[in-house]
Amino acid sequence: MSEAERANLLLQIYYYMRLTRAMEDRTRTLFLQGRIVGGVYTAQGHEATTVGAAMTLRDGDCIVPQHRDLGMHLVRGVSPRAVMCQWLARGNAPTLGRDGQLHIGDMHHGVVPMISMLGESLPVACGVALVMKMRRRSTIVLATCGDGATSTGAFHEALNFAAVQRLPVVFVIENNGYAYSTPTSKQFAIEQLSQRALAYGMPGESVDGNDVLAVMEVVGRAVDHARSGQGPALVECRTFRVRGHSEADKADYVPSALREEWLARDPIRRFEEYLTAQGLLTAESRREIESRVRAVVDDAVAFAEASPLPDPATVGDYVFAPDGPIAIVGEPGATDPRYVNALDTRTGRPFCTMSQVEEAVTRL
Amino acid sequence: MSEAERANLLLQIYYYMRLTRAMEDRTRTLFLQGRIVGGVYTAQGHEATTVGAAMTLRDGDCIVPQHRDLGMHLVRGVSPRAVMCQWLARGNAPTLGRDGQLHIGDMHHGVVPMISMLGESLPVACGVALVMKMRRRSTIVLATCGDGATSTGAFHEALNFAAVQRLPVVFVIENNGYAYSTPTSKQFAIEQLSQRALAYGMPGESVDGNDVLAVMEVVGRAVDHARSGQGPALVECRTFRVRGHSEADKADYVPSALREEWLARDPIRRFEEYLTAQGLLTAESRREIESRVRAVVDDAVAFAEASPLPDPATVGDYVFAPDGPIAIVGEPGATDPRYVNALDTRTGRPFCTMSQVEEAVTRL
Amino acid sequence: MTAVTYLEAISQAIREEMRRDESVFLLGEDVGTYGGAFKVSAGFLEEFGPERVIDTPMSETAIIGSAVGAALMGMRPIAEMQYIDFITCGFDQIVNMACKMYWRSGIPLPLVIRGPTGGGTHGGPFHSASPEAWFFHTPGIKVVMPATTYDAKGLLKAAIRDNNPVLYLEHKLLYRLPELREELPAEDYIVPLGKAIIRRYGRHMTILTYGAMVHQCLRAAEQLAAEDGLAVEVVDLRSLTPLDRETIKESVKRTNKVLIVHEDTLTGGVGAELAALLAEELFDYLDGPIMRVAAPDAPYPYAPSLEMAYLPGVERIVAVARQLAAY
Amino acid sequence: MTAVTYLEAISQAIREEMRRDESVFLLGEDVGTYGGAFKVSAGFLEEFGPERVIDTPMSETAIIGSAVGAALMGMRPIAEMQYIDFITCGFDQIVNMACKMYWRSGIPLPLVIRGPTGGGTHGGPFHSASPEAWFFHTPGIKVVMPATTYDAKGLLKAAIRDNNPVLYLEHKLLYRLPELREELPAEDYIVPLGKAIIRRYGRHMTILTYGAMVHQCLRAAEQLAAEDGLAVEVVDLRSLTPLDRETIKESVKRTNKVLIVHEDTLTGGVGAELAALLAEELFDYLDGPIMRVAAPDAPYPYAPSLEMAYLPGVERIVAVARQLAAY
Ligand SMILES: Cc1ncc(C[n+]2csc(CCOP(=O)(O)OP(=O)(O)O)c2C)c(N)n1
Ligand SMILES: Cc1ncc(C[n+]2csc(CCOP(=O)(O)OP(=O)(O)O)c2C)c(N)n1
Ligand SMILES: [Mg+2]
Ligand SMILES: [Mg+2]
Repeated sequence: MSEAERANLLLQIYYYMRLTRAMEDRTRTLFLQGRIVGGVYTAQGHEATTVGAAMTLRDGDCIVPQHRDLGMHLVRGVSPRAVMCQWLARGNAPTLGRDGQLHIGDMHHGVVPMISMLGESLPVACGVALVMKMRRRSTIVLATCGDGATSTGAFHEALNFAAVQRLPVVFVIENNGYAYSTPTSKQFAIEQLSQRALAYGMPGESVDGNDVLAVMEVVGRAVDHARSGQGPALVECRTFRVRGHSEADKADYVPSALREEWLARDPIRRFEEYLTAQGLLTAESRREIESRVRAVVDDAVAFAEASPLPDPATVGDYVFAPDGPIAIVGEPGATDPRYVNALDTRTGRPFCTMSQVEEAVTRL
Repeated sequence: MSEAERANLLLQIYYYMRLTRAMEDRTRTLFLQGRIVGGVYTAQGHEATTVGAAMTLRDGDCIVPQHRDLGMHLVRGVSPRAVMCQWLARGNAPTLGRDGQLHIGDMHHGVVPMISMLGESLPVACGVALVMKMRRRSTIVLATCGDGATSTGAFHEALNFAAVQRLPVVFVIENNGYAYSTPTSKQFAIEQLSQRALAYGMPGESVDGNDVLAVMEVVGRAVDHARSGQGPALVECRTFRVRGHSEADKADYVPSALREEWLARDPIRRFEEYLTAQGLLTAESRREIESRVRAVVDDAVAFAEASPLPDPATVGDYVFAPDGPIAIVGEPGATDPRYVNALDTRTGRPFCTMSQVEEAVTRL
Repeated sequence: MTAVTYLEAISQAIREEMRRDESVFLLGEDVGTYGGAFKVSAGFLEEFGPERVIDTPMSETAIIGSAVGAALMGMRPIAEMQYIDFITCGFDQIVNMACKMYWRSGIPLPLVIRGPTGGGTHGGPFHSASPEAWFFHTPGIKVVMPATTYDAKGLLKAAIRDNNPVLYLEHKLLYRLPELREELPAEDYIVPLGKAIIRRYGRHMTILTYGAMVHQCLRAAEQLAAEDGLAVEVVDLRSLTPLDRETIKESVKRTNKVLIVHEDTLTGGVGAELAALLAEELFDYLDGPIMRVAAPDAPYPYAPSLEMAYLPGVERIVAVARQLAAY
Repeated sequence: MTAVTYLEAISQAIREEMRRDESVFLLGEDVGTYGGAFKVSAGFLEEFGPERVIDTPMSETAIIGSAVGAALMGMRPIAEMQYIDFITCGFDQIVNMACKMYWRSGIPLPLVIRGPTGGGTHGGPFHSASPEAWFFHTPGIKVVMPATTYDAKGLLKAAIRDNNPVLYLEHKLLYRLPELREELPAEDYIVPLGKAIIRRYGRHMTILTYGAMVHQCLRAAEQLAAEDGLAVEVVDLRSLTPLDRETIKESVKRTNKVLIVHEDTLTGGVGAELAALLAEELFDYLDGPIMRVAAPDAPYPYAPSLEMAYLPGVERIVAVARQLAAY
């Protein structure tokens, strides 16, 4: 990579971290205004982990993100408009208003939709990776979960199955100190969750989850391992949930000194300082990025607010998919509209989590 | 322990190993004669593990055995008659003919009844241990599972919960090389299942599961650890399933050289050789033990065959327990018949898994 | 004495039972320090300590399995599911371990599994479950669903004192509903499991319902009385298992027409059994088809506009009741 | 051409679909080297190799979850439960992950979960499950249960080609039953999901049934014809979801009396919905109560004497049918 390319890449990372934060700040505002109903989960402080991990991926790779992984969605090209339509439960949201939050996905772009039952996405990640292995691809799956989800049976079954089958999957644990109000000391009796790798025979590493370059390096190593056909790997990103579990949670169970300590390690500020010290981020470029971020967020919110609500008459619809041929995702021609999984057959339109439809606004 | 006590103990161990084998041999005969219907699981080659592990326990301890743990049942005082009534599905069997195999238990004697869903007993073991901890007892729980069951989500949730809560429970994995037809190489990607302990922050050891004294030493160490309040421990007993998964399985998927190798390490013969070399087992004492074993088995089968079949008129009964006070098991007075869990309220009689009713025949 | 909410009644029931009986304890995710996601156990940790108010890891199988183990020992554990939706992650422990235990072994299993159920709170497809039908169909577990503050307390106390697994389904929409505030008796009381209650008498038709739908049905009954002069009887089942077949049948024998209403999806729901029971045993008494109002056979939707259309409401109940009355 | 067993028909269906379509593969415990606990996949590993016939660890959640992941990618996985009883250990993957996927995301999930169901083989409480009612009540999964060799093959092929999760319940008592041997068409065929079949025509009453009970009902119908001169129609539902409401209703419109028979326990079983459907939509056509014969509300017992009493048999069906006929 040339100097210029590297500078570009670093600014792109910075952009995504800022965009993630800004999207969540706006989401919070919408929630406080009563415009989003139901639970709102944000991830201030996770940006180095989510953006850094996703930056290690290539075309054809797949993410299996969880509820705090907006950064991954954005890096992988999920549209801010789609995200805001989803939060505002619009009829043109990826789930057509059926589901909320970041429960969205689109296999042609390598995003598996999560469910609320945490941990349960990890076996699904194995299935995606199994197909990549069967089809002799050099793609991989990046699947995440929280510290809390590591206590589920699904976590164990998935990691073990991936190890036995040598599946190309990287498991990233976002250890943010708490599962809701439950501190890690009440969740497991080990120091680092990367030690779990020892139980499965896969490499495991822990990394400072607030240092985006460190995350990229360590997750990147795990991704290389998986891509090379050597099987799965585990990475623990150690970060902190500096806000409440949801936006309705004041989180007064978190010792304020601890929260302060982690606020001081804010990943975006740290990266800003680094970029500034390296001479890559100037006051001007920062302003430019900020205005781009704001434009994207404004556009997304405006688009979502102008979008229709779901039609109540459809409440009993879409329970079963129609008949017809199914394409193997990622093979040539897989998006030919004759396939039942090429377009969203609920609407007859392309799956709408992805940004190419609005390239001009949202891409760097 | 004096020399004589030690000699006695060793012969007692030998007796239980022989009794276990003989009970299973007879069970197989009954199966082949068509007198037992349904699946029959035996455990030739496991006797050092099952008997050795159970010998480390004391009054008030509890076992949570699985399908190949007849040896544990017998050491802990489960009646051979009850076992045979169970195999022959008699109306006076511990399950009154409702269930088969070794799916029997009696909390007043510290035996938790298993279900077929392997792994699922381990969380239950945690609950028993939780009560021991709450009640400040110095008793412990010994819970077992096969190599196969280590792949279940329940295994993981139980070990993790036990570790976090520092529960007095010892997990014993009986690694017999196969889960049905599936060799360990298709089940996990680590060398020794005791490595799983590293994922939970508990001590883990592997031991030759065909060496009864080694098993007693290593499981004994884990039991001491748990009893001392330091929390759970894991032991892998490495043994082999030298017969089929069930008596209906010819197991031709097991390489014969491998089976031969393990047959040569038969735990009973090994222990016999040791006892003989130590001058503890003479031809005469061996004959004496053999005839005692045969008497017990004959008695159990005769008793079971003379027992009534379940009454079909009761087929809809016993779905719910009656009202009334419940005793905390193990507290003084807990077997006072006014408690709903003191006697088996289905029959109004004492729980019938235990041998005191037939002490003369079955105890050393 | 002050009027308390449905949620406070639940909280009182657990607290009083924990004070009364040292074998009662609570375990689940965030039940201790946090006092539970809905604050049902706020203050419990302080009063009872960490051995009787146990914050667990996110492990539904371990939570329910540990409760089973403790119940085997004669304790009376209460296992909280943070939302009842997550019960699917401990399903095997319930249907195979707990439900068959006494029947197989003679060992009673005094165990309560409880958690917030139902919709109307914008919870979406994973935080709005009505899981009763799965367990209603499974022998060996009692299933109760209180509709009022009085019942919330009395049924929970009865559930805790019962010697069997009991699934206690609290409706989260009712937790803090001001209209449900009630002054509760100062003295200890229970509402026995297996007893329905007639919430409103009437001779023209019987509505069989339970849970939050009781209130929709009562409102519908009022409207039908005011606008149509119909006297509609509303039976709140309260317990699904054991089912109070007597009260149901007596009511239908008097009214000869039946409308069944539940929030859960229609096909194979609890209402199907109620209809089947009556179509078999009270055929001669029926003066019209047995009608059902329930959610459509689709998952629970998130968007408020869809949620409104999904949930059975007064309007639909009234419309169907009119059809039935006109039959 | 030789007559094959019900089990061979299942085996043929999978093999032919795997040959026809490279996206079809099989995973589960002992399905490879061993060829499955019942030898359904004997020889498959040799023919298709270890990537399409995958021996998994004992991890039902991983098995079903991986199948979901593969289906998301456009594959058509077949996940075997060694006994269907173990499906409870992967319950959440089915009801929350698989059943809601297309509805939420628009991504179809062409996935079959199959395994040996039912009793009569001395399997006891954990190897005799009839789990259909749980899934029949859950929107988003199709549920089929073949009673004949022809249907076993045709329904499985249709299930594999379907673009939705399908629970295919094979009855293990029928696996090798000599009377069920049948010559199957040489050419490819399917039995469409959602179509019931009338196995025997008659004008005096309709028996609605499915699975192994079809054969008990046919025997009962013969006896009733011979001894009572009754013409009993027997409808084999074959699919529970989608349910063939048309065929059911047409039959009942002709016979005006209904007996429902299933092996699963009574309360809240599939039969309840059938009764409710008819009591609502065909009330005017009914000339008698809707009767049900099913297992008692207790777990499945092991001892043969209990098992015999537990399972609905010809005798009970005949007795209840006579009562109904006399009504
Ligand atoms: C299987 C399951 N049980 C319970 C819950 C309820 N719940 C929602 S979030 C949460 C804590 C999650 O903690 P963690 O995995 O660390 O993720 P974080 O929210 O900290 O990012 C819990 C218990 C759930 N979502 N899934
Ligand atoms: C949860 C679950 N899934 C599947 C089965 C079917 N099954 C019965 S025994 C067995 C293998 C068990 O292997 P292991 O745990 O090693 O015990 P072993 O029989 O070797 O002693 C399997 C897969 C089961 N009993 N439980
Ligand atoms: Mg966390
Ligand atoms: Mg084994």
